[in-house]
Amino acid sequence: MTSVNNLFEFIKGIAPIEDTAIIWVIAVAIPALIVFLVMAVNALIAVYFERKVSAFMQDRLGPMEVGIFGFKGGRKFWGGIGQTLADAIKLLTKEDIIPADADRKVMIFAPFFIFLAPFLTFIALPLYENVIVSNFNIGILYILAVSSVGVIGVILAGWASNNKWSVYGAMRAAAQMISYEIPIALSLMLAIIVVGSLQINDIVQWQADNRWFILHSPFAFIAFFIYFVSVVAETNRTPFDIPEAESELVAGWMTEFSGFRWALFFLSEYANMLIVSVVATMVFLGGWLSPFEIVNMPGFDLPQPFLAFFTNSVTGPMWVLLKVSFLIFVMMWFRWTFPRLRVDQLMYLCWKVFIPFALANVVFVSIWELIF
Amino acid sequence: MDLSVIEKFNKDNVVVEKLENLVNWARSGSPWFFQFGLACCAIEMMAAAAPRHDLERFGAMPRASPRQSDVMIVAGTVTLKMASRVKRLYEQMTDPKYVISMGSCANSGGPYWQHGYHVLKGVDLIVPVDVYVPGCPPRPEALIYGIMELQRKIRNEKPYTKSA
Amino acid sequence: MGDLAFSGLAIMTIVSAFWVVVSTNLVRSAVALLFTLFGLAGFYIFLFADFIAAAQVIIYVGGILVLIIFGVMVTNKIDDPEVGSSSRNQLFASFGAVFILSILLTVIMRTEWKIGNITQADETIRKIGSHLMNDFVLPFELVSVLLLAALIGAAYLSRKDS
Amino acid sequence: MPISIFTLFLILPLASFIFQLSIGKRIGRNSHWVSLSFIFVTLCIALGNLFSEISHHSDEHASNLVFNWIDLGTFKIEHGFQLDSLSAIMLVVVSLVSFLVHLYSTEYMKGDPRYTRYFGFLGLFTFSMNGIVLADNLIMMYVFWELVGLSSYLLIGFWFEKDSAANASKKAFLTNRVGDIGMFLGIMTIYFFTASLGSATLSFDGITALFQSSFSSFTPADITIVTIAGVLIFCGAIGKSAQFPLNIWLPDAMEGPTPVSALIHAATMVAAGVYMTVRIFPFLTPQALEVVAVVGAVTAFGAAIIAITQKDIKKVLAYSTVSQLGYMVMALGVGAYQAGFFHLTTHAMFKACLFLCSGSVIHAMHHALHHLNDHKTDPQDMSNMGGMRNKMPITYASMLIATLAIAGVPLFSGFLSKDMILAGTLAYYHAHHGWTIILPIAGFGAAVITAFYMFRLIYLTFHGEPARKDVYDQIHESPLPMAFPLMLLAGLSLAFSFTFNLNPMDSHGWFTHLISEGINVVGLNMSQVIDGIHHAHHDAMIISLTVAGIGIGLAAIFYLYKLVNVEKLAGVLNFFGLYNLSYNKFYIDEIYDAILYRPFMWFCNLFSWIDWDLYDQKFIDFWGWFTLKISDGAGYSDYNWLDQKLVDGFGKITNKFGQGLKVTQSGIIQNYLLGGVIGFVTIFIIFKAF
Amino acid sequence: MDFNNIKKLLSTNHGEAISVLEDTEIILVPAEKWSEIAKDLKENKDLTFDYLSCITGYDNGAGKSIGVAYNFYSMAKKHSLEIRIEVDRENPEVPSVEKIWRTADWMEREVYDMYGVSFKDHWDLRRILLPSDWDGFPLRKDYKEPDYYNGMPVPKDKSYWE
Amino acid sequence: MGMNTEYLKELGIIKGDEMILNMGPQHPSTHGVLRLKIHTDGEIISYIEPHLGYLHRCFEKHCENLSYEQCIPYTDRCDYLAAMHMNHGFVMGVEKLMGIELPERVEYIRIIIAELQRIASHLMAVGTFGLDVGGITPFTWCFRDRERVLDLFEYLCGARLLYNYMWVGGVSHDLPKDFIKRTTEFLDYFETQIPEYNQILTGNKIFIERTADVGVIPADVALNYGLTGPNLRASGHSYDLRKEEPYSIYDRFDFDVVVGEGTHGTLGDCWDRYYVRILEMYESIKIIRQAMADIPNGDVHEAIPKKVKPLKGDIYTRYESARGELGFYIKSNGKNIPSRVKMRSPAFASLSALNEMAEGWMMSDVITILGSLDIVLGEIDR
Amino acid sequence: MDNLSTYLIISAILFSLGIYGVMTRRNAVAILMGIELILNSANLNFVAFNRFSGMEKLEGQVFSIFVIVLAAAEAAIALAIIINLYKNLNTVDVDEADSLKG
Repeated sequence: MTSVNNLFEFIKGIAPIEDTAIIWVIAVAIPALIVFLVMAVNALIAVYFERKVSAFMQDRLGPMEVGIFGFKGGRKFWGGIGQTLADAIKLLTKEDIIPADADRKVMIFAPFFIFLAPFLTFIALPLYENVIVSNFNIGILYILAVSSVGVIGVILAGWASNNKWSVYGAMRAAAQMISYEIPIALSLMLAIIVVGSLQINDIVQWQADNRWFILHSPFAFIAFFIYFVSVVAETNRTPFDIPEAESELVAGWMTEFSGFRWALFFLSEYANMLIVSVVATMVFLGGWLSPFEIVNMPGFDLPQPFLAFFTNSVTGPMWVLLKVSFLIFVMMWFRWTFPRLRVDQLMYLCWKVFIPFALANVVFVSIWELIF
Repeated sequence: MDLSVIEKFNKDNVVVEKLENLVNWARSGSPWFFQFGLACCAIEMMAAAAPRHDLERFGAMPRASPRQSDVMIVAGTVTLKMASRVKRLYEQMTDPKYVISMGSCANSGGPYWQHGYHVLKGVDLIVPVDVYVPGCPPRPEALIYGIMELQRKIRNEKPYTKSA
Repeated sequence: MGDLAFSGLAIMTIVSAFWVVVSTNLVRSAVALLFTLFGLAGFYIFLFADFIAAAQVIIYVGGILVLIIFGVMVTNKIDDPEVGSSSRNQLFASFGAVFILSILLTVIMRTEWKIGNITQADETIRKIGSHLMNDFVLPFELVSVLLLAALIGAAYLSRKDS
Repeated sequence: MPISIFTLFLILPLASFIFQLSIGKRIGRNSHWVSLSFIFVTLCIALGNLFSEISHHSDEHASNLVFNWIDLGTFKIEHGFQLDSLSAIMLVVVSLVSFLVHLYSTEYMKGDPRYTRYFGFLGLFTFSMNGIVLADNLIMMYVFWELVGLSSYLLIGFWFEKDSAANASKKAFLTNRVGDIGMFLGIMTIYFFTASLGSATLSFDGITALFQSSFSSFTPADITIVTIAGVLIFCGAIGKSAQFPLNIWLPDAMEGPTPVSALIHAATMVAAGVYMTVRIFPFLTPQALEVVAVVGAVTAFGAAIIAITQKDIKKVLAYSTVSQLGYMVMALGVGAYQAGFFHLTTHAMFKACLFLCSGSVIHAMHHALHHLNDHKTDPQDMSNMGGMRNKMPITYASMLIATLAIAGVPLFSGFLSKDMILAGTLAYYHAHHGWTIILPIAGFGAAVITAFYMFRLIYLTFHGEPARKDVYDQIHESPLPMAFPLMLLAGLSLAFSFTFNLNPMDSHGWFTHLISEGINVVGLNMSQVIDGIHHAHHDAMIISLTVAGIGIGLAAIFYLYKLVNVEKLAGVLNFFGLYNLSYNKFYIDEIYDAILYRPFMWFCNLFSWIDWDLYDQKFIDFWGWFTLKISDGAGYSDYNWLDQKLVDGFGKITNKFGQGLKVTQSGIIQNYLLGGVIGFVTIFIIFKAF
Repeated sequence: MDFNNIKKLLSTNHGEAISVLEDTEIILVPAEKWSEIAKDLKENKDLTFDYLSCITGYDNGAGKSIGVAYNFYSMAKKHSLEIRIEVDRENPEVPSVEKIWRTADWMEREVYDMYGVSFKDHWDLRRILLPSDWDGFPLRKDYKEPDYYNGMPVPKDKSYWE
Repeated sequence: MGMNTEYLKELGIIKGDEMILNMGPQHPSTHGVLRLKIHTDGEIISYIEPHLGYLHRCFEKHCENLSYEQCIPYTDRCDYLAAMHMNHGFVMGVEKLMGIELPERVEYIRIIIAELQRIASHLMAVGTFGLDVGGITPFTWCFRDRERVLDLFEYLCGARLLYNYMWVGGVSHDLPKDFIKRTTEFLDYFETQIPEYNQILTGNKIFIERTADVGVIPADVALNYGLTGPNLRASGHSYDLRKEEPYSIYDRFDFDVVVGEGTHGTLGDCWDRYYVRILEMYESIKIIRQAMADIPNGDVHEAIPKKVKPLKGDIYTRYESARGELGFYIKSNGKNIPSRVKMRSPAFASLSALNEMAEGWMMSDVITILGSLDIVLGEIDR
Repeated sequence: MDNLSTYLIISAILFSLGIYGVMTRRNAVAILMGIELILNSANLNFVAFNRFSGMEKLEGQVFSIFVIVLAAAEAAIALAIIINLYKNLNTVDVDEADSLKG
């Protein structure tokens, strides 16, 4: 995918259509479709991955019997690869209950709104230089802005269900997600201060010229840590999954949702994981640069052809995916090993630990930039 | 027996038949069960989900909310005080929904049949049961067999065929 | 294409704003306000103020609107999703509002607006930053003091009485 | 070295301060490692800087702009770093002593409840002191000057539970402010004067260059202004360096922890006054220098006399410090620029050593008394000590070396610097004659007395019989973190450390190589002064050796061999009131009390009497009585006629109206808003219609 | 202290009220004296029964009395004691000791649930195990099971199923 | 007499503007069919009212209608996590009532089995407690190891969960051939597993944050509420019936009574209750090893009476089950059917102290506290 | 369509609707929403003028930022007041909060 305008020109060039409006719609619809597919496929793969990861951490096997060609009985062993597909189809064909006393309209509308936030965010996420739907010049700001919208969907979903557990979950989710946006923004601010640009392309270019941002200074390292922990909280995953805490709130704000609309929650949760991992990769872990460019010290320069061999339009997206998968794996690792925090401890962590540290980080990195 | 193609289409067409296969495969492949234990059998149900027996191999995953689960495993004695709740939980589940009655108590009252003034004599008095798993308590293997039976049952359903 | 999108945006904004003030269900009002705010963010993009648009989304949608919904939830019995809000003075108020609107429209139509150089798409964020720090540093500082005061005030007001 | 490295001199101590105050407490007892390592890095950089300065010495004053502080167009204050030999040496002195004191304090302050805060304050002090040293202009120096005052205040009052400490810190703070006001006025004077010369500047180099170029066109009035400005700025030094008459705060400041006394009130902060005088030396007129010299002489001699009779070990050292500071100031006053600064450096080493040694003694005494559960005996009183040399060999040796240095015995650093100062005073007398004879007399007199009281201290503390046998048995040598700084500082009190020259009488070495003689652009002929000093050098050395010998001998006679009964002698001297005069510190505090406080209180009482007794009670009360009578009459007519009939009538009418209008005041803001809108519409229609 | 000493102590404190069940080490206490004896058991320095192990209700058969047995143990003194109170079947009433041993709160409720013994001054005497609309006290020997509860069959005989 | 909101308000327990939450009877973390009516002010708990009886299976009624031997399987089904303890406690009472002397071997077998059962039960407690505070993996690990204990039991008597193993005067089967060897192998393996639980749960910072200082109950209050077993010991009260009045042959073994120490917070908090269980597993291992070392030979059916028909009389026996003091009050009127069997349930007493512990804490802490009490509804409702 | 008057008209409509909301609503939170509408309409004016009057220093945009910040502060304070009101009166109906009533 390149940016929408390029696609527009491209279609104009090859299509025998005169009406620009139609071409425009096509040029918008194609990336939208691709983004939707990416989200769907991501959810399928990530859920399977998660179930397998959890199974191996717990001395189990995980899904084994459901292959894509039916059941295992007598057929080749496929390691339950069709499991998530089966889940998805089942959820799509399930009954869709809206409780009698619930707020019907809001309850129907909320899941789509939750879905909208990651969907719109994907527009600004690059996979490689210029492989992006639309390259805003406020890149990171756009991502932060749009991803902050999802919380409203969560609150409305919890509220509309007319279930006390759901309202509890929604309240907790709102407090948590709003709070953790601040350390996230402050941590990303470090990169913006150092690079002087909001565009992800520029940030990765800076890393190509210097070194991976995580190694920029001790503060950048701390910022990465704060960012990563905070996004785990922002995506409501263990140890910060108090809004949907299974052992406390049954299923939190999504208790009353069933079938397809519940699947949308799942889709957006895993899409959010992907988004935050991509952002972390781009900002802190060198984006599409190969690991050989971790350190780019003078006097230790690797030969340029060598680097170019490892970072190009073919391997670049591959590196991104590798780094992203690693980060997602770490998130799953967290989930299956840590107990859950309590709501006040969660707030304490955010307001009394992360935000002061992130603020101090911003100050110190400015001083660091002044000195060196 | 020998129907013409036209008649076949009139009855239930090819597309529907294939779709039914797909849907049945999906439904039988992910019987998420309701995390809902009553008594001793609940422990064996947990053991079935735990590492040794690992129900997740069959795609069965515990869910805490009735809205998102497909199978209710009634694991244990249903008392009269609890009976109305079991019924309500069954009603809260979304279609298609299935019930497995696990253990003698749920099947018929079991050892509490004679003098149990406060025990419901069989959960099928209040909800329709698809699979009965005998035993007091049934071993996890038995439960797994029960779930496999249920999967077999699901695979033979005809959800989109117009019933006569 | 642009006109179509613009009209759509305008209709969405105005209709949802209307819904905000007339809906009897507060949560619905808040949802409608969400669309209004989004519509305004769209206008800002049309006006080449991309930073303002992003700020609008972050602060209004991600912050203020959530606060408002929170306020609705906190100030109503939690086990009742029907959050009613009755109105009063509708007749007088609608007369007044329509009158003000007509005055405003008259003024807008009759005035010869001075049209300067129409700005074109441009990276605004850098410029805004430098203007904030140079030309508008006093209001900027005042606003920061105001924010601090608001923070302390809100914390003071909402603290638990011991 | 790159300029950015120098910011570390400020950043590291400040970081230490912030660290200790913010999270130090959480980390607990071991948090001092952070401060220690930060200061150690500072020290390493300072040493590196000094070595590079020695190896590539050049006379040029490197002044580097770091940032603009205030830029209002015409008025501009920049903060720059003045990087030259002076600041290089001062940085080493400050960070070395600071580091050693940090190290020493880890043991000395062990178990204090505000342990981390203490290290934080030390960091703050180091930060501000480095700021003074690095400042390249008067206003930045003034800023850090005040910060130093603040940290001194905090550290003196560190044990603020004690009333005396709290009072001492207040006293120090207020006394310093007196001098600082003078300094600020001086800075302003300089600023406006330079502005009148065409280019307003406050940086040292800028002022020097400006005066140099325009001195030839100075009118006498201009010279007077410059003189006044110089004296006013010097007032700051009087305050900070505890010169007469503002010397009263320093002895009281000994209420702070002893390492603090060593760092702040002996080695570095009090020397800041001298350092500042050194910085402004180029534009101090001869007249101003005269004032400086006299102030220094009076201080040097007077403080030395007071020190003789003090019993508290730290008080002795405190007055000794005041006296030595007087020396330095006097040296600058007579133009012995190099000598003054040299004495500053050597004094920093041996005085820090002395204080730390006394701290070690007090520490040992304190522990011994604590062990005996004796909380009445003063651990600082020398009359409770004695014979401790066997118990504390390291402390004894270090203290002896430092004492020899301060007494001006050859082989030790004090000899060299003091000698140069005395030569300067002699030369000054040779050049000016007349009343200036008091300067060498004060100098040599103070030298005798110094040798005397310092050895008195040594003998009373370390020699003779223990005054308290039970305490003596409990005395132990201090642990390594305390002993190490003592040994190091004692080593640095040797003459060799400052010259690398095997001739103990010869002061030529790396130091004199590095610090060239100063310049003066407002009338003082420096080459003449240098010549004079060179000539007087030989005489001065002989006399000074003699007087040192006399002093040490007298002390030995009085206190070591006890040939003369000291008590009796004191009685005899007291016949003339001398002993009490000295013991009570020349009654300076009492004089302040008598000439400032009492008259002020008397005036206050007078005015109070006039105000209350006379004006209030007689005059005002009369009118009160008068008015009362009148109002009685008026009140009668008012109530019965006006009130009842007229006013109440109106009131009732208003009340009726109010009752009617109350209905509209519904308390609902929206209704008011609606009213506003309707009003607006009405007004609009009216205006449009007519 | 062994049983005889305890008995002696209680007899001196409470006189005739204390009697011993023949051939056993069980003390029988009349219901009206029970609350003061209970207080004494807990607070007497020599007894210090700080731990109430069990409260058992029992029925001596149709037409006979209903009893409550208390099993005590003293953690401090390491001795135990059983006390019984037998009351009239028609109107069984025993003073509550729920304020002395908090654990008696639920145990008394259970006895009430099963035998209908009403504990005087119990702060919250309700059924604990059975539903609140249950009829009768099931552990009494003369209890008759109902045939239906809320429309669900509770048959004692198998005839319902055949 | 119903305890409604007005009544609680009258007593001053709640203020009246609280929200009422119903947790259960179906809820993932109520450990069965318990219903908690929670009065909350925001997240803060003002009062918890447990509603029991959703699993009331009329155990005591059954006992009054069945012979002594037939009662034993019903005791199994009361505490289905420590069924052997229930068997043991009940047969001990009957044996005492009848005055039966047991063969040495039976006593040893019973102790080995009881302690293995204690390990299994504590594993379950630890695992579900991990689940309650949000960690799923500890739960599966505990179940993995619990399966091995169940394997041993299955090898012993053929049943996995409910055994009917202990009979009046003996046990149903003698130890199988290499039971001792298998048990030793299991113990060797298991001892290396406990540090793993400590790694994933005990020492975890979040776990400590969640459990330390939460739900503190001081020893005297705990005693007043009748808490026993690990819950009481966690409060620092060293009370263990195996030491206090050693039944069976516990006086022959050398083991310690584990007492809470308040390592990470106040004494008697959830962390202590959890850690006491971990340490008790070590003690059980110790006892099993000693018992296996000197188990004598003999016939396990030797002392089984032809007819279980005690004389008229009654008895109250106490037994240290995995959850605390298990009491059986058995009243015999000389027939082969008991006239009254009352079970003193340890979890019943523990649960009654829930409000005391949870008041003033948050929603999530209720789950933590409930999990730390390790209740079994079968035993509470009977 | 993309000209100044259009934006001004939209802004005027939003403003009137906001005024209407503030005047008619009884619930304090609903009133707050009306105020937000008014603020937003002002903001739209700022940005529109900024574009069409060719402000070199981007005064319009800068001031709209100030307005957004102000709105955030105002919302926080207002909600704190509303919650206090709710705590004291157990309602957020502004009719009940009429202590100012004459």
